[in-house]
Amino acid sequence: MSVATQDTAIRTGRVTRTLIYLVLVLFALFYMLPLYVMVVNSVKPLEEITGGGMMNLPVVFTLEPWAKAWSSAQIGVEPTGLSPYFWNSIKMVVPAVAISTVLGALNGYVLTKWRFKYDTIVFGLILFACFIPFQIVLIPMAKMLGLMGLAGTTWGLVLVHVVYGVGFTTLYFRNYYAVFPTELIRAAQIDGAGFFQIFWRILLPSSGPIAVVSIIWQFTNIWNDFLFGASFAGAGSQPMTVALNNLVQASHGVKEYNVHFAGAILAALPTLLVYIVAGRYFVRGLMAGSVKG
Amino acid sequence: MGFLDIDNTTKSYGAVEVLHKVDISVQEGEFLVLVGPSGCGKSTLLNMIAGLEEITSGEIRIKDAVMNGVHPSKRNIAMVFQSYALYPNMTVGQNITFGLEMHGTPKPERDKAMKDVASLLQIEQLLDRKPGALSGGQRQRVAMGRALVRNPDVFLFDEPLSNLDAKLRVDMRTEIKKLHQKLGTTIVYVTHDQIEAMTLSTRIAVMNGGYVQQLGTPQEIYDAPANIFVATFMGSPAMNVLPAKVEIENGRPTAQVILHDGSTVSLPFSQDNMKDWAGKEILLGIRPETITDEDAADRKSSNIAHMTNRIVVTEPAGSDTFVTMTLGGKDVIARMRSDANVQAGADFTFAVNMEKAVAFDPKTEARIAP
Amino acid sequence: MALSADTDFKTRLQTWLPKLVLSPSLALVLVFVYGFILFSVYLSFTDSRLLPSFGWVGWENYSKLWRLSHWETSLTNMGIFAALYIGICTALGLSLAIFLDQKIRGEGFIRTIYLYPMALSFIVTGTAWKWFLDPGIGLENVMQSWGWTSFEFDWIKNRDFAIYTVVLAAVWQTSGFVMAMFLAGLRGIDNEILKAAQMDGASNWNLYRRIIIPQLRPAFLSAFVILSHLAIKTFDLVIALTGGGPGRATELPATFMYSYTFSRNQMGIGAASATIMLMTIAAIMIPYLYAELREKK
Amino acid sequence: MRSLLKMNTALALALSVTAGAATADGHGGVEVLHWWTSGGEAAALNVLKDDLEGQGIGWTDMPVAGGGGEQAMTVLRARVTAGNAPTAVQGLGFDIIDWADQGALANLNDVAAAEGWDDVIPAALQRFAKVNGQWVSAPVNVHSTNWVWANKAVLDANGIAVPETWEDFVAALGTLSAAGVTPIAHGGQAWQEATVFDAVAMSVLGPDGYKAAFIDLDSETLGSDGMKEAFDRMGVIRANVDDNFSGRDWNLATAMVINGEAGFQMMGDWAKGEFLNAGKVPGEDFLCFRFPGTSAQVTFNADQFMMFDQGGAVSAEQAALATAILSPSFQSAFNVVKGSVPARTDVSDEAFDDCGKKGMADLSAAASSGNLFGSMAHGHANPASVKNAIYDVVTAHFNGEYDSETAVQELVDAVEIAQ
Repeated sequence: MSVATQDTAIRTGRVTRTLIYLVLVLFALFYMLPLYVMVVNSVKPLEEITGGGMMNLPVVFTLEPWAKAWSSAQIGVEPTGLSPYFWNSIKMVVPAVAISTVLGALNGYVLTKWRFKYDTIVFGLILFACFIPFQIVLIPMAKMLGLMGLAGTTWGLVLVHVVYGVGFTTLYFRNYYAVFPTELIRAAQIDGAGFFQIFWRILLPSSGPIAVVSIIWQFTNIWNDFLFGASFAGAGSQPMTVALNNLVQASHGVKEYNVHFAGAILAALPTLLVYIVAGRYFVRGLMAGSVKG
Repeated sequence: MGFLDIDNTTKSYGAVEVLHKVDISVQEGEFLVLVGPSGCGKSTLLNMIAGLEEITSGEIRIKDAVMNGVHPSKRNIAMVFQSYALYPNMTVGQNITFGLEMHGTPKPERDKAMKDVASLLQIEQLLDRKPGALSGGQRQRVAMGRALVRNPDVFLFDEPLSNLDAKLRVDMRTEIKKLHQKLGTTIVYVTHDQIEAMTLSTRIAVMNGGYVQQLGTPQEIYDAPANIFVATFMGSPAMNVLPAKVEIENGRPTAQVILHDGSTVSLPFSQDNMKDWAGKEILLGIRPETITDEDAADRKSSNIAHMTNRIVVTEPAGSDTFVTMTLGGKDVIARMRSDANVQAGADFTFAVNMEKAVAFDPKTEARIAP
Repeated sequence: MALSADTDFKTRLQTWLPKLVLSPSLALVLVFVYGFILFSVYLSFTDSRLLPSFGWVGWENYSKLWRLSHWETSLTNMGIFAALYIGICTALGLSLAIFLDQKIRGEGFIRTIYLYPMALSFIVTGTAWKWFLDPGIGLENVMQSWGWTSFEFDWIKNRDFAIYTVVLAAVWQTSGFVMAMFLAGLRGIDNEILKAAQMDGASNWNLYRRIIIPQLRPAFLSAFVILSHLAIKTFDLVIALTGGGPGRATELPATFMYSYTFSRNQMGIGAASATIMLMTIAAIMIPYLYAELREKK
Repeated sequence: MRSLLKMNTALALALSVTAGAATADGHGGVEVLHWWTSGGEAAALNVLKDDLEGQGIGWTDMPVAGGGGEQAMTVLRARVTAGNAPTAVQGLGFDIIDWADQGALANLNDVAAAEGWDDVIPAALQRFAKVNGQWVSAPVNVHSTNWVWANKAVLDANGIAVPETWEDFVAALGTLSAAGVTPIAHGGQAWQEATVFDAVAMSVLGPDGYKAAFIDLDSETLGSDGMKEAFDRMGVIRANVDDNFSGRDWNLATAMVINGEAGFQMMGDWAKGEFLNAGKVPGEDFLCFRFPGTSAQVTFNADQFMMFDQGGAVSAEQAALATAILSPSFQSAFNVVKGSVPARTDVSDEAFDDCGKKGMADLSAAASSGNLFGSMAHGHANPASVKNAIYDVVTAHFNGEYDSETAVQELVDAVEIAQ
């Protein structure tokens, strides 16, 4: 649709097309299934859920669980609901995504347009960092954050997410800028533009598609992160996932599944929104950068 | 000292030297063309003049100021790129004035300069468009406008016409020539197209393998190529190069050339110094247009030789007809008038203007005469 | 003449700027990735339990590690999981991308549906999946209540099959993303080549097999990097879906590492398992990165 | 005069609000890391919070749920490593001892002496609150884990009396099975299996054997025939569990008993809350009794609040928190909600229901007769590494990976590696 409306040269028969549609719709159902389960059960009273029939539509429709999950469910000692944590997440995600994307863009710019000796090794080092299992960094990271005085703060979390996201953003921007015509950079140099002016005036305005990919990727990962959020957040900076976990994982006590599901959907709304709004640019961005050699 | 001096300049990537001691001095207002096959080092040299590549050794000076290590934007040069390198996110107008903006020129002056350039290049109506909405020729003009507006000391062109179709290329060629005559700026122009080189330049540097093979006016290059590479690279169809043996006949040096049937024809040289080569093998260079029929032979020439040889193929090309024959064991092309009475398979008597013939040393491939 | 003396500060700054700009990222990565890796390797040779401690014990943690039967279980599971997950995601992603590339009506809508699971974490969807796979209330129950009484789907409860349910949920999450990558790759292919191939008489099948799919090599490689990175980091999913059970049947190296380091207070063994994991990753990724980056030069 | 008082209160309130804002770095209030986030528990904890705030002490809440406190312990490690330990942290059994051994905990001896903790807290529990002669944490409650919960209607319908012995119990299971009722509701998670195993092992090995095996980690006892018998009995229990047990949460298993789908569940006293929430009455709708063969013994786990050292001395806030936790009124109020019994034995049982009263009586009886033991399944018998090693074997056996013979060998081996 939105992506390169070029003519596909492939021709298919009517039977084949019907089959293709059938397969596509079946898979669409498969992908929708968990969301369906969550939505349906989030608008049922609890008795209806414990009575069985998780696929059934609600007999009694209620938005009570949503209201409760948002504003009055017990997360800690006070029944605050998820709402305060939502803002904690926003305060952490926005700077973390912005900084890691800008750093990735600058790195990609340097690594493709200002090549120097050993630049591929530097890139390799940055890229390999994507593969470090997060479980092993918890303790040393805690120590570092403590030394830097960032323990328990939102900025500490931002730092952590930037560190472990910059490998991906660099990869995306590097691949994108690799096919960006070098002559443009040279022309700008002759025109007298400096390092940052070239980046700001020439490269960045053309980086929309890959920025979308980078932002979607980072936003999703950081918003959904639990491990770092739980380990490094302080009392005032715990993100949404930690609160959701507190809601869902409450150990001893009645499990209000409808509230859990409502909370889960609430926690997922921002990422869902990002996918739906920016999704149409996503394939275009991938096409422009990350899948090219 | 010239306006632009390239003084003993070399370029190496690691241990590999790709440009060997280039030494060119360009006068103010000159149009220098660097021509050669791809990989000959011509674009590297241009980039070094622009400051886009570092100079390994030697010096480049503009107006006597050493440019080594000077940032491109401080050299007062402008460059037109093969892909035009127009900034896709800016309008034509912004593209043209970007350089001025970067140099801190105030807006009113920028606008005036932009208008002047736009009217010069007749692109006023395009100023608000984005490059994506322009045709190839229009982009070319914008790219030139961007260079012109800076009013630089030296213009650098990097194969600016190679992305255009044949018709447009010829038009733009003329356009560039006109501009040069009008503005009188110093230009260094890179191309692999020898016709562009011949038509545009005041001087040509023919490059190959990282060496400047010959530096001279178009006429010098054409008439007295320094070696076989230059001889065959410049001119279309290329100069015929065939083996011959030098003999003294009647006190004059002659080239003994084997015809299609194995018999020998004797073609007298105009140059006396060919006597030194008596009894030796040489390579004889003859331009196709100097092999004609008797009627078309150059009246002013003092040395027309004749030979009868069999025609293998004829190729009528409108204004001319190209005739292929076997001479000295090679395919040799003659350029005839279109009304010449030539037929494939027939024998024909050709007139060869030996005044224009060139001889090369078969070992060094360097020219020995004239 | 005049210029060379102060070949000026600004120009020199311009030549240093790129490295200057790159250096914060490089410094961060060197400290927070490579420094931490070294730290972790060092810990694997110490008697650390609750917190890091620095008594040197040599290879003891490694010998203990290899005596643990469920370390082997977790490695086997990793093999099965990674192979199936990467394989199925790639195959499914490619197939769906090809289908979706046939000028499908409502493509944007379908694409969003396929992509959205990537937006959700398993903290969010874990419970839904758990229910769905649970024979008592999930698919099996629903099918049986719809009259298909012989329907059985109890993999999640079965020691030998539970790992496949982990694969299923993981594939659900990422195959849409892989689909998008392939779709982007397909859209990038020059249509003239396809037309030429059709004139050569290639059937659709051959067109894809011989002409199109080979051209998707970069997309395959990107998919491989992303998928292997996700496979290695799979953690939340197992915790949410099976908790490593039934028994320890779905333990993966990441959960093993976490459980020894944090739940069991045997940080030394946890670090040893992390070291082995990292070496395995390096053994796979370094040749790949080397080949990739060299080629692009 | 009166208005002056009012003004003072308002001022104090305003001050406490600002103090609360400043507590992120642990000054002027308490920061409490805990995993009590479900409705009842959290509400009960809120009582404590209100109590402290009434004294002008701010409460910064740091809830991290997951894995029965495992997640919170991970967070705690990160916080301590960062040099940013919370003032008070919910802790269990050996975790407290481990932290005390690290020297990370504050010395509460002065508070304990003033409040007379030594006399009112059972010795078996003191083992986890008083390390090397120092009080380091304040116990909140005692859960006992060797309970069996039964649906009274189901038992009555099948003519089953409360089983006193293993044989009775097996017979009852057979009866239920024949009647088409799932005999035992069980959730297939390692800790639940270990909870059952705890009770079974206690009944087979007796208190001395239990202590030798799980507390002293005597390899002979661990590899004894009695241990094999315990595993055999686990096999019997496995045979009486429905096929769909794997991964089930404990509360869903409880729901099976509540709904009459199953007869029994072996679970700690927190299960009672589920019955009460469903409107069931102890003694009328459901029964609580000790696992057959363990009627004199109590295996327990206790939630406590460890006080982390905040630069040498115990802070006034920590002392106030500890005092508040061990005040009889909070002990009563909290444990009524939680289903557990007070950590101090001198609290009135007036507010408790039948099961609670029985629990309190059992606890003080067991404490005085030396029959009170820390629960292996809940980290009160041995360190986390050993506990999890035992989990591995028990859960593998329960899921059919090992037969009883192999399980015994693996148990000896696993415990050895883990030490």
